[in-house]
This record gives sequence, structure tokens and C-alpha cells, in this order.
Amino acid sequence: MASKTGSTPATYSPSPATHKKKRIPIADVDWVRPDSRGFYQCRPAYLRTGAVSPAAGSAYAEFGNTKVIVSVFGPRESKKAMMYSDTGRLNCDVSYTTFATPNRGQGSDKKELSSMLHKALEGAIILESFPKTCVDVFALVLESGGSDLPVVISCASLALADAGILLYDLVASVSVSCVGKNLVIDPVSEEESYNDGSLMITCMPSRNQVTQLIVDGEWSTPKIHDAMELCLGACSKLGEVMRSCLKDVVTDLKE
Amino acid sequence: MSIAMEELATPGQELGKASELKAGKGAYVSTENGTTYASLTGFLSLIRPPSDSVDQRSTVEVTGHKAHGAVPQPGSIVFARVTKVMARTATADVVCVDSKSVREKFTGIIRHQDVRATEIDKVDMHLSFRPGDIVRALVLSLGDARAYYLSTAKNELGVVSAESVSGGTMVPISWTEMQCPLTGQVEPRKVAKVEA
Amino acid sequence: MVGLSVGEKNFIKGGIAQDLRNDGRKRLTYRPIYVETGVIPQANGSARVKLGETDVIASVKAELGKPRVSHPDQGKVYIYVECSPTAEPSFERRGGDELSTELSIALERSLLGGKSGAGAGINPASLLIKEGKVCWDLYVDCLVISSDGNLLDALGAAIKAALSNTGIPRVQVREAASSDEQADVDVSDEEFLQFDTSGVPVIVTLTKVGRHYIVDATSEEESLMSSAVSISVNRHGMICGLTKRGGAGLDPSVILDMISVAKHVSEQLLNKLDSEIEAAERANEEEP
Amino acid sequence: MEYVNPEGLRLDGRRPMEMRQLRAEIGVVSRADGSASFEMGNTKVIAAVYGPREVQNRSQQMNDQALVRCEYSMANFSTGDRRRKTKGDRRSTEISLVIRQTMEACILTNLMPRSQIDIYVQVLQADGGTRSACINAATLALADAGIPMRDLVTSCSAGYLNSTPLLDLNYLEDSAGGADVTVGILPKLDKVTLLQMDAKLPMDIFENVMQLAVEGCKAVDSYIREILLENTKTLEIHRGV
Repeated sequence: MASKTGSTPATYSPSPATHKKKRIPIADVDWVRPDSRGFYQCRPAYLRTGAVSPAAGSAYAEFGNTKVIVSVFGPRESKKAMMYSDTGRLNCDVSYTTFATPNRGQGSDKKELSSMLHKALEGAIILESFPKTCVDVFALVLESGGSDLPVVISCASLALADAGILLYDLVASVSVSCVGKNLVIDPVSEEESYNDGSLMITCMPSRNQVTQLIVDGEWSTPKIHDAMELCLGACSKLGEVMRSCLKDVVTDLKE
Repeated sequence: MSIAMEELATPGQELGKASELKAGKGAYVSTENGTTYASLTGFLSLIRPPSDSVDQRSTVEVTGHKAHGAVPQPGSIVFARVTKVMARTATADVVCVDSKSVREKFTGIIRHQDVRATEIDKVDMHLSFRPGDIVRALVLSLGDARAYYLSTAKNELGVVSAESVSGGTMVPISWTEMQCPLTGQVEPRKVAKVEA
Repeated sequence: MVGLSVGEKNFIKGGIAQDLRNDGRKRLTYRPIYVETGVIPQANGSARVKLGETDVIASVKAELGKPRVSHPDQGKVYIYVECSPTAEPSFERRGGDELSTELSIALERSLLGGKSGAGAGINPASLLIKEGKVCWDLYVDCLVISSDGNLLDALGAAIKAALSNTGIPRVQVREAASSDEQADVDVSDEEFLQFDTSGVPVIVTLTKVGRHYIVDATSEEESLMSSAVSISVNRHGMICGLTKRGGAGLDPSVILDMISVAKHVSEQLLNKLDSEIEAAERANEEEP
Repeated sequence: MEYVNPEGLRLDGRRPMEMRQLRAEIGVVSRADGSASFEMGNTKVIAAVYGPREVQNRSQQMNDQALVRCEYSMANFSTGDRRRKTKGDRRSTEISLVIRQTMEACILTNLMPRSQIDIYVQVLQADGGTRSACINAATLALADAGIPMRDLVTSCSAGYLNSTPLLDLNYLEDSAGGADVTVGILPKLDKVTLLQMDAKLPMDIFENVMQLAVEGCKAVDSYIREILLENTKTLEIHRGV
């Protein structure tokens, strides 16, 4: 299990780039977010690859209280005897630890999360590069602190890159919640529970392509524009952080 | 011909225009905007084309610091351990692809007709392989949903290492037989001609 | 599953590029919609919607329940989809489960609004009987009988029609019961309340084939899709939910364009659907 | 409880020997090879037939006859009280088997070796007699699919309550706990292919009740044949013959 190895020099510390200070003046800034962040400010990200040694690739991500560990196995023979296919397969599984949420053993719908993770990642993997075989992605949410799915997706993409699976691009994911008139980026659980709408974008930052987009609640078109722009901006910055994390590991290995 | 560039690339990183740069291993060309991107994390290397080639574009490769485990491809030579011998097929677990060991188990099948190149009809699977033998084989195709199809129908392919009933590692005495150094017993096998 | 040869695929793609699809439709034209309401007598409301050869049934059943602790002022709405093997042999046994779950989730996202209830087709607060004690639980059960693409839009339309057809018994709370006990309620047998369904959004799925996108794709066209975006839009032109399917990435500007196209298409669809529902309801009233 | 009132009328106003309103429609699932819906009063089922086609599971392939499979499913909203039904529970497995065996007996399976015929029945509304309705719908769907059969199979149930034999029980009568006899016959060949009964009946009464059910089957048969003929005629018109 990965733990915060804060003492080792290899630790990646969140760069200032994670703190998006694009403060736009908002009309009613009469409330403060539970963790006293700015509305357009993401939680500091801590990312690290190689958290699980038996896996082909793995990553650990910590965004505030949301802590996620993802391991990637394969490409390997698919366990299930399925139909022959020319392309590789992706198999995703998301699970929660029993202590991930305040109420013991009560996670949200994992089947749903697994299928959403699958959809977010499959467009970014060059499946033709490993015909007939299968890549397994296992995500474990150690602690659920809001925006779980975006963190799982970003972390899984990092783990895939760590495993040396050919990717079209990294996948970064960010969500926004709409609370009253305001948009808040990277919401925590509390904000998610009373939002009027949420929007999650998963994109390939350098290809400028959206692989997954989920919206619920009521949105006007200009608001969707704003929210998407906000998310895309955050995604590209998160992508940079992920890149530097990957590069740091290689540089460290060399030294 | 390769010139190592001490530069790191990550998946999705732009490497250049496809009109100037060909994509080698660990890189790909996007058909939408004609840009070459990296698809792996690792060091970039630029391979200059031979001076007489028509295409004067350089090829860019990304060498992964930790490429994924070896996966059998059609045409690759593999080493496999025989697990089951039946009348028409032998099943083997691939342990090495070319010179790399695999990280995960891959199953291969040597069919009756792929054991040797001549007198295919007279092949007796039980006189060619025994469970536990290490064979060198060629990957014919991706096979069916379950296994890769392997072939030993070449002189240099076949059993490279086998244990006799008494537990000694046998030495080849002909291309069809191996002998146990402990008991002198001769056992039939499809033996590979291993280059010294 | 639809098995198409390369030639057939190119034919369909070519047709879409020229704005003339296999069945003679334009890219942004829906197949004829046929609505029948009150098809399931034992439910509080029900409807059957046919969209070309796609055929779905939605039924609404109301039961008394207890509000969630986190939202004591709201009733609950559940949407379940079932795919009958009559529609596709591969749905037999558990084969349809994956699709069923996917559709249920997409429908809940599109029709039930955000966590606070904003943008919900049925205002969850209107389902409340006594705060923190009793509320209506709406169970929306859908069944796919025949499938020829665009299930989500058809299901969304069927749910809208079924909700318009739904009558919820009037309920009186007996105040005599002490506050900590389960509230005592009188359920009327005669008086039924209708929902205001004008806020229920319609779902418009835009399927991207090649460089163009089409609405109301048949299963043949769906087999060619690179990605599809389902957008639910209500009367006020607000976006109430969005789900993307298919692995291929989309440019953000394309998505925004799709949203504006969907808004445009949804207006026509809403009008068409409303008049169909009204006609179906009228036919029901005349029958007995 | 009084299931037959002194005037000789049942709870839903029928006479003891009266069947519920029958309604059938052919070709309700256009993508299937054959399909039909069948209503008996408030009981409504849909059947779809796919096949004959290649056998999906090789090990089940038979070299001398076709493989007939059947799956029975009930919609969540089909019964009065809503409950989430799990697919493949005991009841539906049993009914699937009953339908499969009944239909297999009438299909000329030896004409289609190494192939598979799938029958899917979906209950939209259940108000007693689903078994019979499913078999009748399946017969129509098979006929629509053009699968060669010895004869049509038709089915009907009968019961015995308040010392009166009753034809075509609805849900209330079915759950009264009296005897319930479901019969399936090949009407032209005059053979019984399905006979099920729960509870107990004296021999002589059983014969009466069964005879009543057989009469019901025959009535269903004449209705089904009418529908089939009508359908064939419309097809003919469409063809322009």
C-alpha cells in the first residue's frame, strides 16, 4: 500500500500550477467553501506512480481528502473466455474501501463508476497495440472526499502510462458543481451533496479532445460554456502536473 | 544511426509534424491534424534515414523506461513450457518472447500439423512432446479466443530442454531422439537443432 | 448486433454525408413517433412509444415511502430499465443487464436533475406528503420490447408520456398522530392528482457518424457511430443532463455545437411529442 | 369467499364456462423472425421467435434435430404490486421449461438439424393464465416465423371453485387455492401435449374440468386460426397476389 512518503526526495510536491488563481469577480461571494478555497481553485494534487509493486503499472493520487490508488495489470490473456478480437480489451473495476465514506461500507454505485471509468479511458488507449489481450485497471478509493470519479480517471491514466501501455494521450478529468449562481471547481463531498448541477469533463489535454462528458442538473447554454471552459483549463493544467510527475520518476530512476 | 536526445516524452506530447517526422515505436501520427505524438513515457531518439532513401524524414522513437511486459506477436520466436499433450494438440505456456521473459501467462497451442515440416500425417504428438519440455516455437497467428497458434516446423524449432523419467536433463542424439545421461534411456522428441 | 459489410457501411456513411439517409430522412429528422397511453391498467400511469421499429413501454407506480434523511423535503423517483430478449436474443438471461444499467443511469441523470433537485422533470418536493415522514416514491419501470436504435430518446419520451398519464391519489395527513410516530395518512380512492409534466425534458441523442451528426439513429447507423451525445433539454431551453457514449474523443467546440443543435431539435420534438401525448390521452378518454 | 354468485356469475361477471376476451396480433416485434402478442382479458404477453439459426453454443448442437430454447420473463410492472424480479428465478425457469417442452413437441425439429430456435416470451400484464397465454402467443409467433409444425398448440386453463368448474381463471380465482388445470392440445391431431394441475380433485370432477379446458383450447384454436388466416390474407394483399 502506498502511503505518503513525504520524507523521500522523490516526492512530488504540488507545483503552483495546481492552484488555479483565475479568480473572476462573482456577484454573490457571500459564502465560503467548506475548505475555504476560491471558487475556481482546485485542491492541491499529489500524484505518484509505482505505488503497487506487483502491478505492471500503478499510481496514487491525493486531491485533498480524496485518496485513490490504481493498479494496472497486463496486457495479459483475458480471464474470461471471450470472443476473439483483433484489438485489445480494457477491463475496469472501481471499488471503495469499507472506510472510504463516513458510513462504514457504504460506497456509491461501483458498477456505474467502473463503466464510466472504462468509457473515459478506452478512447485514449491504442487498443490495436495489444491484440487479443486484455489490460485490467483496478481502482481503489481509499478515502472518498468528493470528485471521486475525476480523481480515479486521472489516476488511472497515470497508472496506464506508468505501465507502458501505448496511449494517444494522458487523460485528465475535472468536475464542477453549480451551486446557486456560482460554479465551483473540484467540489468536495459536501458541495456535491447540495449542488444544483454537476458537470464532469474527461479530456486528452494535448489532443484537445473530450473523451467523456457528464452533466446533470439544470444548465443554461452560457453556463455550460463557462463550466466547460473552466474544466478544460483545469484539465490542461492537471495534465501538465501529471506529465511532470511521470518525468520526475524517470529522472529519479536515472539518478 | 540513432542519436540519443536526452529528452523525456510523455504520452500525448507533441513531437513534430508528420510531414517532417515519421513515428517509430512509442509514437503515433494523428490523422486529424498530421502531428506526431508520443504514446509512451521515455526518452526520445531520432533515427536519421539512410542517405540513399527516398523518404528523407527522420523517424522518432520513444524508448519506454518501463515498457509493458512482452506479448507474443505473429512471427516472434517464443520459448514455451509444454503443459498438456493430447492426440491432436499440445498446449504450452509461453515463458519467453524473443529474448524477453513474459510477465503474464500466455497459452499457446501446437497443432498436430504444425509439429514438423515433413511427413505431417505421421506425427504422433506423444512421440514429439512431453509435459514439462521447453520448446522453441514460432508464433503462427494470434490463434483463437483461447490460445496462440505455435509451430515447431523448422529445424531450429522444437524441444530444447527436456527431463527424462528419472529426472536427468536429456541430451539430444538425433532430431527425433534424446537420451538420458543417468540411465542411458532414449526418449522420442521433436528436437530442435540448437546453434552452438 | 448488426453485422454490416464495408460496402453497406460506406453506403450509409455516404448517405449521411449527403443529408439523405437510408430511410429517406434528413440528418436531423426523427422517425414518426407513435404514442399510446394507459397501456398498463394496474399502474398509476403508463405509455408505449414507438419510434420507427423501436418499441418501449414505461409505467409509473407510486408507493408511499419515507424521504431520505439527507433530503427530508423531497420524494424519491427511481428509474429502472429492462431489456426484453424479445428485442434482441443477446439480452437473454443476464445479457441485457449491462445495457439496462447504462440506460437507467443515463435516464436518471437526464430526467431527475441535480442533487438539490434543480432541473428535475418532476419536482421532487411535489411528491412530499409530510416532511421527513411520508412521501411518494415513484417507480418508473421501462421495458424495451423491440430495439432499432435510439433507445434513450424513445425511453425518455415514453417516461414523459407515462408521467402525463399518471394520477396520484390525493392524500390527507391525519394530524392526530404524535410527531415521532409514523404519520397516519388517508389515501383517497377517488381523487387523483395529475403531474405538471411541462417541465419534463426530452432527450435528444446526436450520433456522430463520420464528420456529421444525426438524430434518431437506427441500429445500423448506431453501429457506425464514433461517439454519441445525449442531451436532455426542457421547455425553457435549459440543458438538464448530458451523457456521452462511444470511445472516440470530441473537440470541445463540436460538443458546444451539438448542444445548440440539440436545443433546436428538441423544440420540434417537444411540440410533436406533446401533441402526440395529447392525442393519445384524448383517444383514451373517448374509448370508454 | 364466493367465486360464483347465486345468479351463476363470476367475480368479473363471466359465466362459469365463459372465456375472457381474446385478442391477438401478429408481427409486433418487427426485427424478430416471428412475433405475436396475445391477450386473454387482462393478461397480456408478447412472444418473439428468432431462428432457425446457427447454434450459439456448439456443445448443445444436435446433428439430427433443431435445438429449441425458451426464455420467459415478466416485466416489473406486470403484477399489481411492484417488485423487482430477478431473472431466472424458480418460477420463470419452470415456465420456460414447460413452454419449451410444449413447443418442442409440435415443431418438426428433425427438419432443421444443427440449428437453433429461440422463443422469448415477455409478460406485460399478469392476471392469471400466463402459462396458457404464453403458449398461445408462442404458437402464433412460430407460425409467423414460418417454422414447420405438426399442428398449432393451444392452451387454456380451467379450475374448480364453489363446486363449479370454471373456464380460464383470472388472478383472483387462480389464487383462491382451488384446483387449477392447465391443458395444452394439438387440436387437429386431437392430442394433449401439456397437462398440469395443482391441488386435488376427485377423478370424475377432474375429467369434467379437463374436458372444459380442452373445449377452451379448441375455442382458442379457432380464434388463432382466424388471426393467422387474416394475417396471411393481408400479406397476400401486400404482395399484390
